[in-house]
Amino acid sequence: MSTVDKDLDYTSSEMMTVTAARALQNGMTCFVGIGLPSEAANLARLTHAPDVVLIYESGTLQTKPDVLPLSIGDGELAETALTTVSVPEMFRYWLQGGKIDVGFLGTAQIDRYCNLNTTLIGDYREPKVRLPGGGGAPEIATNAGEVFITLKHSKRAFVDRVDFVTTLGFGRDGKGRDGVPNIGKGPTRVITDLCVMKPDPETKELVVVSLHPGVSREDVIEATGWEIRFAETLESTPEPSARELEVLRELKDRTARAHAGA
Amino acid sequence: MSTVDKDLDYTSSEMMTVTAARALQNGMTCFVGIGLPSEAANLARLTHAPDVVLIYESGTLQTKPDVLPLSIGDGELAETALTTVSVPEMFRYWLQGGKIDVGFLGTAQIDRYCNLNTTLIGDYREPKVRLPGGGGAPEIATNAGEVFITLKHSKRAFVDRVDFVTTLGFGRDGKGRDGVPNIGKGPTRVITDLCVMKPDPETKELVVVSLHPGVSREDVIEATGWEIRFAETLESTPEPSARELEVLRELKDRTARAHAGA
Amino acid sequence: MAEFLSLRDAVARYVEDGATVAMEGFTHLIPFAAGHEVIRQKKRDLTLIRMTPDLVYDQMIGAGCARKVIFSWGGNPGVGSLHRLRDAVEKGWPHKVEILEHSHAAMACAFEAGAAGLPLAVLRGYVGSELPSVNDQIKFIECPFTGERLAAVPAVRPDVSIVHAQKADRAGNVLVEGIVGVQKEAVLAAKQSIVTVEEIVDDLRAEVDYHPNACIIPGWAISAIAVAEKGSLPSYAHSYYPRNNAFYKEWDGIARDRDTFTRWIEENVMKAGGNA
Amino acid sequence: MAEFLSLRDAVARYVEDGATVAMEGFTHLIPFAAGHEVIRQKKRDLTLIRMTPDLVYDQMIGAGCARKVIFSWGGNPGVGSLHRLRDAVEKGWPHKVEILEHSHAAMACAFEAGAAGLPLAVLRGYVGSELPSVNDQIKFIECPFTGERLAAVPAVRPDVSIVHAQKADRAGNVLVEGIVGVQKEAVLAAKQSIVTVEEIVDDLRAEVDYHPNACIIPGWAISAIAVAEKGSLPSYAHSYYPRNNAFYKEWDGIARDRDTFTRWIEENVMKAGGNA
Repeated sequence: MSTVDKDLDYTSSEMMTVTAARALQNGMTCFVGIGLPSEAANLARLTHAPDVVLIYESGTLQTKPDVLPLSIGDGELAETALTTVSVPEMFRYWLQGGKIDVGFLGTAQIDRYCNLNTTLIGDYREPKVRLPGGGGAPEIATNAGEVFITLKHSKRAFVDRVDFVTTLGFGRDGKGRDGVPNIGKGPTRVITDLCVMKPDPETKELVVVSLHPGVSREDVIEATGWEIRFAETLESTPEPSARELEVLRELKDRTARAHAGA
Repeated sequence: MSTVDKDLDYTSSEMMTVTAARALQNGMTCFVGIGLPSEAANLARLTHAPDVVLIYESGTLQTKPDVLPLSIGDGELAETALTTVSVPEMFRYWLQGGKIDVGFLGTAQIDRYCNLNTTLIGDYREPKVRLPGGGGAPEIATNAGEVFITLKHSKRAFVDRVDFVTTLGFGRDGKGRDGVPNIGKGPTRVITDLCVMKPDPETKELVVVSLHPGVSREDVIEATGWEIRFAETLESTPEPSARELEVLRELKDRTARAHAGA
Repeated sequence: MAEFLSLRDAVARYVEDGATVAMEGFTHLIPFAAGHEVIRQKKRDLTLIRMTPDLVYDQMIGAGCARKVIFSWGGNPGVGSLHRLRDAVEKGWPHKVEILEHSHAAMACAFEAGAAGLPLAVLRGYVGSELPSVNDQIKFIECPFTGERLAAVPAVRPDVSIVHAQKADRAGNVLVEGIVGVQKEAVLAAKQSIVTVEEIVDDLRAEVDYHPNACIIPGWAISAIAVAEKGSLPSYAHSYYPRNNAFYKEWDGIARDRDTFTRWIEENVMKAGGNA
Repeated sequence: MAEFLSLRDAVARYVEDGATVAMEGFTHLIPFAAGHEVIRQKKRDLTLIRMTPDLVYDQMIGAGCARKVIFSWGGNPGVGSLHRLRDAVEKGWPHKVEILEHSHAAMACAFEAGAAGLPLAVLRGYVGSELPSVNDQIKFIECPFTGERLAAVPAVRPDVSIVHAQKADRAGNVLVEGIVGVQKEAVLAAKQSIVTVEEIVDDLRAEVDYHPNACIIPGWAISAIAVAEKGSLPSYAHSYYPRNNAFYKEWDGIARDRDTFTRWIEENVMKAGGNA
């Protein structure tokens, strides 16, 4: 999937997952998207944040899967949940009801204002590529306290203008949340396999705040579809610890074994 | 409570309950008010309508209490229910969702157009007597397929003009349901200890259609606060059967014994 | 995250004078112990929300805690009137209490909407009823798809909700079982919440009667948990103890008279410990 | 009152050409057996509603049953695209299929509103999303109490809903357990409903795992019940069998190509008995 960094004993994928995991604090309630967010959220739970509360849109509240789910409603999620509620209750009482600290999302496309596109590439009526659609994201992004986004860095994903705003970041002009009542803070960080970005407090444009070890500014510029900005004091993302890598690899091994069987 | 009819082996109260019970058909879903309606509905279940589905606003679905509940949410109701749902679900999915064939209500006051008052006697801001209020009745009366009403006949209850329309019968002018979309048929019969009344198909004014054995037109006129009308062919309500009386008395005895203990 | 407090500390911390308070439990699991603690701590000017005020609010109103009551059925179930509620509304004793009156359907929807984070609830309700003429919180909207006229009421969003439940576990997760009423909605709709429980167990998921879809409120959605054994007597707790029907009848005599009532509160609430 | 029918008879009676059909099950208890029966009976021009179309709708769309699909997430979970859905929408094979696209929150609320007998659902949703620009069923209303702008979508009210569940008893009462999705709402929102089940037991209340607040749909709220053992494979049934993850991956290869797909349907659905 990803290449091993030359001098380091971990892949850029692992770097991304570990960094995304670290964003979650113990005790937070997290509405988890499937795929990369789910991997990061469970790594957090298995390392520094044992009491992070993981919630999946299938209605599974406070779930502790032993292996990563393939779908948002795997049996594993229900069997390890504190309790499982209906999907309407999940979206109404738990998400819209304001019980979610952070929504953790992936995406196919993202722009400089963190708007997300998971609907299609091309024109809506004549799509070049049809993607799955909104799912839970449009309301997770507005009803959760804040939003973390994690995805691989590439020019296809980081585009100057998303083909469709499925899910609000800060709008086409960065002002999409201004004056909207009862709305969350929106995206507060984007974690990729190259860096960590945060929206500028004023303009809401994404700014690289931290580069992963071994990654250069040019690597990021190269993989971004707009003229990406860098923070004045650019940090270096801390490396994964041995324990984080061990736990992550065990988790992925367990997952592979479990899903190979079925 | 009620006097025994001179030549007959049952009271006028028993006559009322048995007649009210007979109005329920087997298999109907009935949203049951506490008190007289509950007594009648359970008698129906224990005699001719074993599969009548009794639903109480406390969320108890398809309940089969062995003794009559004192409150709308007695433990007995939950313990004998098929399942118990939340009160919002009860009112939203089951009542408003159109799953109820008949709402069975009592009332403090009723007028010729079957409007019910359970709010107060006198003026709203300066009540002479404050009653409990609407409870479930306002929406039972409009969202159930039809409504049965049972109460004792007296001039205090059957008034020319209710002091307050808590619950719609057919409105102050009999036209309160005309042109209202998605509304039930409203009251289709009123069962008292003297007679059975039905709304006139045109004007919706209550008409006596059946007199209980031993009851005269004058008895009804005397106990009604407006000039009550009688159907052209006035029927005589069939007497309770020995079995109905036996089951009803056993039910009330069981109930008295159960509630005396606690 | 739920904090385990004594009932006294929980009420002292979360029930402020002037607050909007919902104490729920639909004939079942009525939080009497908490109500008594509110009386003992002489909380004042509360806006009390409850579908069925029952004896618990009759006691609080008579004891002078309430400024306003929002309800949909105000009687002594199976018995008759709530004399203290009536005396306050009709005669202004111990002081005038304002009422705001709904139907059950509207209040249930308003709790549901509160839990769902909405500002309003929409329902097919109040058709032909005169309640909208005496409650200016009932409005009507038009469905943008069908043109149908629908009732709208504001969501219930209490400052604090108080409910009673069967069990909590050490992580603060609470199980409600049997008639669940609007307790979950009341807790989720409120800014703060206190749950009193019959007992604390190690882990709800390890209990023999655990069910994957049981009505469980997670500890992180609750402010405080307080143990109050028999905390809902004279109402009942499914699988713990039955309703004290005799007391509901007795209450009619106690509450009818101001002096008898005052003596009863003095002896049974004020002089009682933290667990009356 | 639920009638016990064979799956063939239930689909023949209740799924009419041109009908609006919701087949629900949120990754769990997906009614595949019923979907295959719909394909075998060559139902046409259906408006198919489902939050997550999944393989079951991919198969039905590829087999030519659908005229329109209403959904909120159309992928092969954990794998990738639904190739038959895409081929129909993008290339019009086997014929053009119209789509109407929502978010999960809106569809969940729309099912909830359908069950609740309302014409619309109101939610804090679609803020800043461009979905309202391509779906004219999304409107906005103003809260009469706060002035807040809220999204509104029409309630889902299908002609027929089909769901799969673990058990029914002889009275037709159905138990749904584990991830319950929007199945109960789908059944209650529909004019007619078919529930397929793994097995029939005597009496749900007498089962060892009976719980007073379990998710049970009473028999009188259901039109027909049909036994379909393993009726939700390749999805799963909590406490019966796990998800066939391998098949979800395989499907990607099968569905990518029209001919491979057609052969698969012919061999695995058309030639199969009533229980494929």
